[in-house]
Amino acid sequence: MVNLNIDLGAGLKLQNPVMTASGTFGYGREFESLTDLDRLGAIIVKGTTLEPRQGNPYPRMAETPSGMLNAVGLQNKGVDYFIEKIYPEIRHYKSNIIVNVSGAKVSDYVETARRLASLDGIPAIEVNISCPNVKSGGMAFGTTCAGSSEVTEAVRKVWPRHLMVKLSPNVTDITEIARAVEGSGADSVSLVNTFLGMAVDVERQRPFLSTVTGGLSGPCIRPIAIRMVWQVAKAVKIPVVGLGGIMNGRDAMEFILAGASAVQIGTANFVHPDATIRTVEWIEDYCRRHNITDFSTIVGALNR
Amino acid sequence: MVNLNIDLGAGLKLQNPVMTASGTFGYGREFESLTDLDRLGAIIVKGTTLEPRQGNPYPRMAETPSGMLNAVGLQNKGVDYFIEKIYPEIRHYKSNIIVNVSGAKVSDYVETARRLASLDGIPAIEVNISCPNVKSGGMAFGTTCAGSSEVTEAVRKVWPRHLMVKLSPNVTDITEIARAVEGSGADSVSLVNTFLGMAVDVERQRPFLSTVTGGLSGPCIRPIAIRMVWQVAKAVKIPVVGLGGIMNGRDAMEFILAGASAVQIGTANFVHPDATIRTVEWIEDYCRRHNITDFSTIVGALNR
Amino acid sequence: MNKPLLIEFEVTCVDRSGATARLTLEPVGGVTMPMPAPGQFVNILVEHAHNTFLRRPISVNFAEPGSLMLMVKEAGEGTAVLVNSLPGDRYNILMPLGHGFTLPEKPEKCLLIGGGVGVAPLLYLGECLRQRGVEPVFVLGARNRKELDWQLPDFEKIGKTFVATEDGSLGTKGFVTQCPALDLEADRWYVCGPMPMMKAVAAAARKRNVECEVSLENKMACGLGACLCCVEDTADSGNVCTCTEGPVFNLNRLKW
Amino acid sequence: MNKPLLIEFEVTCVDRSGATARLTLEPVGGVTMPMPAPGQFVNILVEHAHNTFLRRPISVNFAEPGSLMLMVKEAGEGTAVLVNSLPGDRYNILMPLGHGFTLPEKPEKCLLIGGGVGVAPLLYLGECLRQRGVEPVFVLGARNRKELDWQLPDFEKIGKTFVATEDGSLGTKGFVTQCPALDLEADRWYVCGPMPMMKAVAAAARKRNVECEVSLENKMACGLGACLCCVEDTADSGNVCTCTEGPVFNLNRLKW
Repeated sequence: MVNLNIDLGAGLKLQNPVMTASGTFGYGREFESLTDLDRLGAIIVKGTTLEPRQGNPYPRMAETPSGMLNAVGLQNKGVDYFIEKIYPEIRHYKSNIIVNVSGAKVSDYVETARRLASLDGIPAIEVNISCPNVKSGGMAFGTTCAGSSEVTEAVRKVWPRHLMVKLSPNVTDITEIARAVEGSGADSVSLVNTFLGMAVDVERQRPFLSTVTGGLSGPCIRPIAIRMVWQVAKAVKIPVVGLGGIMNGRDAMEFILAGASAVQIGTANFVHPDATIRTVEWIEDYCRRHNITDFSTIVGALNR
Repeated sequence: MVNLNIDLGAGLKLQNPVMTASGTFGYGREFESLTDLDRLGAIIVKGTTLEPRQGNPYPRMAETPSGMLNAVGLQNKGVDYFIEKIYPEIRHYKSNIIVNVSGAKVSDYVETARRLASLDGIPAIEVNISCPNVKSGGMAFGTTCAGSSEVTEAVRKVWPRHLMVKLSPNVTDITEIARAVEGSGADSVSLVNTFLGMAVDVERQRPFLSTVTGGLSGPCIRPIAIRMVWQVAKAVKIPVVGLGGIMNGRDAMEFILAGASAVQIGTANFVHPDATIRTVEWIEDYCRRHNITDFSTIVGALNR
Repeated sequence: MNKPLLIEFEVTCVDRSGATARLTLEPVGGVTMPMPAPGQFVNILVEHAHNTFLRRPISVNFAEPGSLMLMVKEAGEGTAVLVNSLPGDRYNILMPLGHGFTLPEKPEKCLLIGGGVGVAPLLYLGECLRQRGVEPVFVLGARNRKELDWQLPDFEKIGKTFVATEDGSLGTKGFVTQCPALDLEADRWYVCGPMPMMKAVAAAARKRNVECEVSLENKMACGLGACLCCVEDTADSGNVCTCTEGPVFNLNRLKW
Repeated sequence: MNKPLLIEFEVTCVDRSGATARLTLEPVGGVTMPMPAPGQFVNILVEHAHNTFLRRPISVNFAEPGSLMLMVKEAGEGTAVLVNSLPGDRYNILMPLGHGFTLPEKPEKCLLIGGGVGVAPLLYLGECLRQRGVEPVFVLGARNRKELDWQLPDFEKIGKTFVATEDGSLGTKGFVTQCPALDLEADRWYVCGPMPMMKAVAAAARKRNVECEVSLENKMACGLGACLCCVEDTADSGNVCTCTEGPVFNLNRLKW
């Protein structure tokens, strides 16, 4: 028997280390017929903002080598709609429900977190200071220590349970940001969000995205994401949640060995809608093959 | 007839915009039977240092989704060997020969550049402040404005011809570095060098590279590289040379439309050793199809 | 509506004409295929293409219990692999997806107007209409005879079929909008084809004040309404997912 | 030595046994194939593998004018596509590459010692030796009979062949180092196989003070000496490219 449980602290206990990445799994319901929504470590739902957002104009997507660019721009119906209409429909899942929170100003993050705090079935929020597809807020916070700290500290004051902060990889030294966020009260960090990228339709001589630039995700970025997780895991004491191009259990184990206590499956959900549950099963089998009875012992177990 | 000539200033005139990226094309000779060494914009030879370097231990390479990691670590026989043994054998190529210069300290860069200045067949050097695979120097200079400026200014004093500076993408704001380098006397900037990445052999629970981390290159990074070229081209007045995952002419045109006056073909040489010449031919055909008689008019011609 | 499932299919038959192929596929291992509604699509994984990352959305050309037909036109590396499929090749398919055409409650006069590879979903729609007692009339556009004639017998089996080709090599010369068949009395138009053709047909529908549904081809990733990439800006709800609220939209919802 | 060229090849024959296949390939369009030297390799582009980016280096199993044979063992996605090749499939091949085995100036007693898929280049080496008047003796190791027996007739045609299998199902039970044939009088050993096997054989060669060449399989990218990824740390020159100074090295150069 393999014990896949992992405790990320501050009340966030996962039945296994596999979560869904925000914005790639809707509210879970979209995948009900394709994967087992009761058997995941956590479902991190779509980025939620204080007010409803229409997002960016179409086209919002371009396929790239081993990945894709998106420029969705946080389209969502706002936190009140989530609380009233969506949460009651998904709260019964046996997986943890985590809400990803975004905002244009610090006060947006705070008010959104404050309203979510009323939902006792939400053990954690993930504060997104790294969305590259919005004009204000988002990545602007996540690329400086001061901005990252400011958001984290403010949200920390109103959010009583586990506080995860999602970091941007578009920085010179991600360990600096991670330490700043840790010092401001985060209970864990998740990394990485997407890389700012761009693709050009050369025959039409124009960008593929309506916004010119967008967020790059998929296996193409995985080697960079693993490196950042490895660096951050050595730099902070709080748990690190790894993501960036994980397509399967093998990829997930790269992050885990590099120091991630848990992982998020993102873009893979678009290609293999059953990627999450298959990753859980692969990790369980891996542990069995390697005689690991307690998953937590393999976190950061990379040999040098 | 399409005129593919492009003048990068300070005496660096290219017969076409296609160069080879340093470290991916040896000294050209390795590809003599596979591509036409007289028909390239420039051959940028292997990173050259003041003293000979053995580079990093094997293993130095890992294949990744749409790319590869390398940790060569600037293995080369030093500038004097280049001047005495290699240069006489390659100077006859009708393509420009550009030497990529690296160093651990500023004085290494300066002395290497000074020695190369004696070779009148070298119209340009490319100063590499962005190698991620050496313990000192390299990327350490390229990730701060001060470090980038320091190297550029020092080399500028001893190098009389075209000075190209190769930028690291491992930064929060590459336009800052590009402007610093421009202000310190660079005649052009080339971007991007490799991204710092990592890959893990999960069955053996150890990194694939002897150095743990290495430089990620290949089409996987192309969307990020194009975005950076687009940003830098708007931020500086000197020409921008684009590279990062260009596999063919179409890919090259993405960079050119985004603002690159010329491009470098790197990792593609490992997969398609004739990629350079095929890219030249594709661009020529593209210009013909789009009724462009003068290549330089299409640089940065992206519609919004 | 049937929930989407991941099903392994095997190619049993390939009909090819130029860069277009019609694949007949059957689920592997006795799995029951959920029947798609007309206008729905599938999202197919193409594993043996070098530079293809996402699935390829393809509309349902025809379906019978245990058998699925997809019409694929080569447009890139992924579709090239599909077009060059051989019997015995296997594909992992996510299906059925999306919101299809609205079938009339009672028999109505329906015109099914398609262009290029956009004629594909109209075949299955026609058959479903016929089974409900509607006599579908097809108006199909193509660049030339070669593009269309190999598919015509299938349409003609189901309903009266008018053709327009750009070069005049078959039927009326010109676009479908120039085809006199558009003047036939109709309660409802169903449209699928390239964007300029659909916009032209939509304009004609507006002029005639006929109920009109169009099938969009917005670029998409997941096909499940999760990635929010394929949005269409609607008059009533702003950006909505083409993959779940569409691909078929009533013209009145669109800001065309 | 022949300079490397990019040549389009077509598969004309596939012999398979388990996860290993021997492909026979011929250049397309009457192109003349440069003859490889024994121990040289080719770098083959596998375009229809989803997650394969670089070419796959494969040693030459056999070559005749206009015909190349490669022995490929499935080890990942790229080699899986190669192993599953069908006659008619085409591959872009960069060849010939590297520095092969040293052929003796005058007839000598040569032992050709291989293990696993490492036996492949020894077949071509044996044939080249035979043509120079050497009577090659093969000592081949495998896990079991099934791995080796289908290839044995080809070796036996060229020279006396001894076999060791780990499970004893063919020849001596155990590793090649336990095969009595290693005690045969020899001026020169040629070795190719998995690293532990080569190191064991190299130790035996040192003890016997016999001239010994080994063929390395360092991970490589370009195959042309440009990327400097595949280096071996040599006693005389430090890091050198396995792809150009090797893959075959005299044991004396290695720091084993």
